[in-house]
Amino acid sequence: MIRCEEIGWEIEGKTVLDNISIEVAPGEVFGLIGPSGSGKSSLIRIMDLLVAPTSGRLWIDSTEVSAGSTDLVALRRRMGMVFQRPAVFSGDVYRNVSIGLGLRGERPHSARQLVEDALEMVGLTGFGPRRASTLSGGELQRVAIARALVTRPTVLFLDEPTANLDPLSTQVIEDVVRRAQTDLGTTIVMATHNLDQGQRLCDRLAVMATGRLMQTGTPLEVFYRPRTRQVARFVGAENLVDGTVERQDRGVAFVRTTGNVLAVAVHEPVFGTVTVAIRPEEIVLSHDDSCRTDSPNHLHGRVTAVESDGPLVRVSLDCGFPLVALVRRLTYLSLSLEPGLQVCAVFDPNGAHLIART
Amino acid sequence: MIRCEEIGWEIEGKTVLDNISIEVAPGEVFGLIGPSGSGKSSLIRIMDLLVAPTSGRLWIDSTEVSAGSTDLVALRRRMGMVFQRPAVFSGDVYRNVSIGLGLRGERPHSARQLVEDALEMVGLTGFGPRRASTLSGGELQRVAIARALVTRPTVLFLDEPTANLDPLSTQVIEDVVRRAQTDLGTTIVMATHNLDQGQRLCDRLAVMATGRLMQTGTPLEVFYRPRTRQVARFVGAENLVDGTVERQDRGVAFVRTTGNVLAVAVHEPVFGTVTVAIRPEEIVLSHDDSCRTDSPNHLHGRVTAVESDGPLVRVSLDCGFPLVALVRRLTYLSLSLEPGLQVCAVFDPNGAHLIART
Amino acid sequence: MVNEIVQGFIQAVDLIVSLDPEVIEITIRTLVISLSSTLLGTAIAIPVGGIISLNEFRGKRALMYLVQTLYSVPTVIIGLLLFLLISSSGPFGSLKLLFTSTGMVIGQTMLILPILIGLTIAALEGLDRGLRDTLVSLGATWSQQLIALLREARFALLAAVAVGFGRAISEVGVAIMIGGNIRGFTRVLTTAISLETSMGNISLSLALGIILLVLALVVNFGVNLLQGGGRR
Amino acid sequence: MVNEIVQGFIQAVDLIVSLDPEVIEITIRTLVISLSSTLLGTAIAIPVGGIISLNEFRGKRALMYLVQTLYSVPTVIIGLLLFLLISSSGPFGSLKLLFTSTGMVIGQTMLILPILIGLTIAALEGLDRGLRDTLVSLGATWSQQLIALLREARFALLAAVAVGFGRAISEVGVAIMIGGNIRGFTRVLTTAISLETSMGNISLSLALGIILLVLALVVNFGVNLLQGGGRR
Repeated sequence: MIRCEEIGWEIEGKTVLDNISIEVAPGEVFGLIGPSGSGKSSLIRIMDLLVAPTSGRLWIDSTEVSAGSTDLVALRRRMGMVFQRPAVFSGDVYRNVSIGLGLRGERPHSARQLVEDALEMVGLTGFGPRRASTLSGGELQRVAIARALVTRPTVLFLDEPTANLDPLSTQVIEDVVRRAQTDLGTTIVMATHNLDQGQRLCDRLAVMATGRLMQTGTPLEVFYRPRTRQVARFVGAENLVDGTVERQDRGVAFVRTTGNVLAVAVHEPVFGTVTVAIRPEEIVLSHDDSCRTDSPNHLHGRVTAVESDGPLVRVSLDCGFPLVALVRRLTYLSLSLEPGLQVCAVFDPNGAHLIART
Repeated sequence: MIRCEEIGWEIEGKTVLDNISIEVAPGEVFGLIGPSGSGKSSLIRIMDLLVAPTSGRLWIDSTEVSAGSTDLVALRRRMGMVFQRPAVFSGDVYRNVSIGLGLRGERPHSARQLVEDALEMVGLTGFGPRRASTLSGGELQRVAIARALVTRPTVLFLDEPTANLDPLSTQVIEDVVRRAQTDLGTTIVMATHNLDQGQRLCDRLAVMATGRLMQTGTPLEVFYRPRTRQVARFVGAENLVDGTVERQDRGVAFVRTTGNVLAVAVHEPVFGTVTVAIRPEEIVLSHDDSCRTDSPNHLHGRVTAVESDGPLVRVSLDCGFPLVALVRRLTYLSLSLEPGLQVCAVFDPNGAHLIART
Repeated sequence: MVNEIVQGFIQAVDLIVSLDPEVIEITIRTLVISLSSTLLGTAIAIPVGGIISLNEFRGKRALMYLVQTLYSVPTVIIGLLLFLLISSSGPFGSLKLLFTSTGMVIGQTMLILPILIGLTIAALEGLDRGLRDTLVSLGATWSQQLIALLREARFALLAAVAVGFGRAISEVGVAIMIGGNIRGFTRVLTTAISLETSMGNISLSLALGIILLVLALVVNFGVNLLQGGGRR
Repeated sequence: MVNEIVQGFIQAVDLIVSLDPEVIEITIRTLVISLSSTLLGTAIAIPVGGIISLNEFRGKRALMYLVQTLYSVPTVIIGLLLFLLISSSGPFGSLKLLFTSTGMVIGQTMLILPILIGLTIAALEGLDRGLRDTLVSLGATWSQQLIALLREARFALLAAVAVGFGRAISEVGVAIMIGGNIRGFTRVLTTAISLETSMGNISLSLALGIILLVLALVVNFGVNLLQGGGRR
């Protein structure tokens, strides 16, 4: 559908995108994920042919765009784009949605039905005669999606479509995106800095940071098997412990770290120096004297800090190395966790993951 | 220190604040918490004497401000305010921090030492000669705090001081607020929409919604004993089940709901119709056949939806009434949770809370 | 003393109400000349401004700066320049435009062209950047973009046209130097007011002054209204 | 034909380079009159604009609208109005200001006062609202607020002064009607260019035109520079 080969983009001497190669398959929802400034928006603008990359090659379907002499307008008419902040044209919602049809010379009569279908799709049936400037941010973003979908694009690009919206509008827009995929079969490429949203909506994710592609994979792969320390931190596997693989046995690697041997589930043989990534919410704390020493990963540690973190409590431990656990409030209260207390931290070998060190 | 008695504020016929009575004790960190539009900022502007309330009485120390004929400038000079978006005066950081001293006729010589102390306090030692307009958002907010603290106010107001900042800058600013309380003994009133921040920083919280005061108390009280359904939802106790108290026994109330009797820990006698508030992260799920029927609150339910929610998984159940549980990913994987599955949901009587129905 | 001013005012109002032929004639000529230069200027400025605004090229900023600088060229400089070009010894002397209303239209067009172009550019640049991105993403050709964006900027463009007309109708330098205030031929409101006053025809001056002031204020009111419309 | 224009230019440059007494005298008088009206206007406009901007009162919007409307009053209207007031039969006739440079200063001040006040208000309103809130919260008195805010707006205020000066120096209506272009007494650049041109003194007109153009462009350049400074 869309193929980027070693795409690079520089502006005013600054490298915004560095050697990006990805391929989006027809019909999938593909997510570009990463913190702001990672180059997601630039990449999506390049794929929508709004700007030309400074290097690399780009294919839309089987047309190589970068070869020059391509009719960009014709290609753009097969794609749709929803920007982070929707642009509002003067006039009513009907005009805002029908603009793309007008540009293609569609007759007003046939356009009306298409616009009404698009408005129904985004849950704005009957909004046609409303002045666009009177709508809320969430409604405007849905108008922008209807405007892009009304021309039945084969690919829909979304650049942080819910970045400035309240949770309710966000949910509505996520539903629309899901329906565009299932009902219309639209291929969707979306940029988001929101990991949850990426997981909820996308078939595959490309994690970006500072203009480079860090990892591509399904949400589960990215979440559970981050390939670099950077991705691990981004997906919240914030405990990163360095060590050396001692031996492997039936899918479990034993990693020697400072003072401990940690058991970690592996899916392929690993050797040498590695980093163990442990998600803080996979760590279970208990009283130091009730430590189940028969379980593989039991660490003794001293609480150094306790902080509230949304519905959970973030407990920082010193186990020879720093370790952070996220526990439920009831656990926090029943263990009377407070700085200085000795506790036992246990995690399942399946709750951790190995990152090869390079 | 500060006392608001039945403060109301109307603007252009709209009621922004409705009958607010609170009292801030000397030396405490008092949080105004609520969603945007709840009136936090307006209340803080009234307390800082930037606007006059349309009704009610206001005392700063023992001076009744609303009595009129008060020297507002003199009172304001004993207070400091940090706005959500810091205003930047032209010139260097030194000038920006020293403005309040200049307004009080402080000599430049003695001012210099005070400014340097204030910059050290906010971790910007040596920033004095930098042009203020070249600083980052987080640095500017710290300059704004230094500007407010340099005059040694007895009360410091902060209006969403970290609303637009990255996590790192937020942490630095929270540290500064804590130090202002402990090192300088400053009384602090801060508005925030961030419940976590309110919990981390504040000795007491006032929960506001649509211009009204919903509940005042310690973070733990607000979090664990929300007094209304609205506060309960705001603090994340989203499972609200209506019922009638059948009997009470040794600090546990038994509440009859549709099809079940729920056991809830109580701290004072309750009677009649109540709402049981259960935090979703306090609900433990297990296989339906391994349900520990000896435990008090075991509910059988069918999974209706499963969604990723940050580090946890949000599981919606139908137990005769809708119930939402937040579980760890490992639980989610080991139980193979998916829509249609029958599961057992258990929660501790201490993990729930009763709200009197009015 | 004040009496004489009041007297003059009464006579002036009388001249207007009685539709004095000379007052009517000067007013109509003024409107025709100023409207002509505004239309001519707009016809040039909108495409030129559109091309400058929608294209990226080297020296664009310098060009926009030049256009803005030309806003403040004094009217007498334009008058002098045009005089040199169209006087009998100038390169266009054979066209015999000096002391004609056609010459005045050309002069006023030269005078207001920079501000018309500048405000056209400003009107287009003032639009949300996202509008153009959206149009491009929807597959608009270059000319479709220009038309759609001009439509979005229509209030600001109309305000620009009104500003140009207001300048043309109030200026006196070009009118006096190129027109020459020839009675029944090139005399317009500003030149008549300026010269009749010193000749002591106070009531005529006042009548024309009231008309000019009303026209200027109506145009200004229109500009404000249009700018408001653009903002809404 | 073109030759004669070139000839005129050469003579004009010669007049400037040789410091021709008449050219020098007209230029200096122009600068003195325009600078005087600018200073007088600024001295009135800054406090008046500051008071309007920093206070909330009924009719504030209407007042600001009125000030803006007065921007576009044609120069000949100001000239006519002042003529009526100071002509021998007018209420201030005894002051004998007609056809004096003092009269011209008063007229130009009237002309540029609205824009000076309006731009002062705009300069203060253009500041971040948070600056004033911060000053109030830091315990600033009303006058401390005004001084601190004027300081923050200093680039925009200087630009406003330059705009006023540019208007005063380029206008021809007031100068001709109140000054009268009396040689050696009230003749300024614009009136000299306007009337000498029609009398055929092309080289003198051109010399004065070059000087006026350079002055206008330098002022405009200053305005742009100052507005840039305000933005930084």
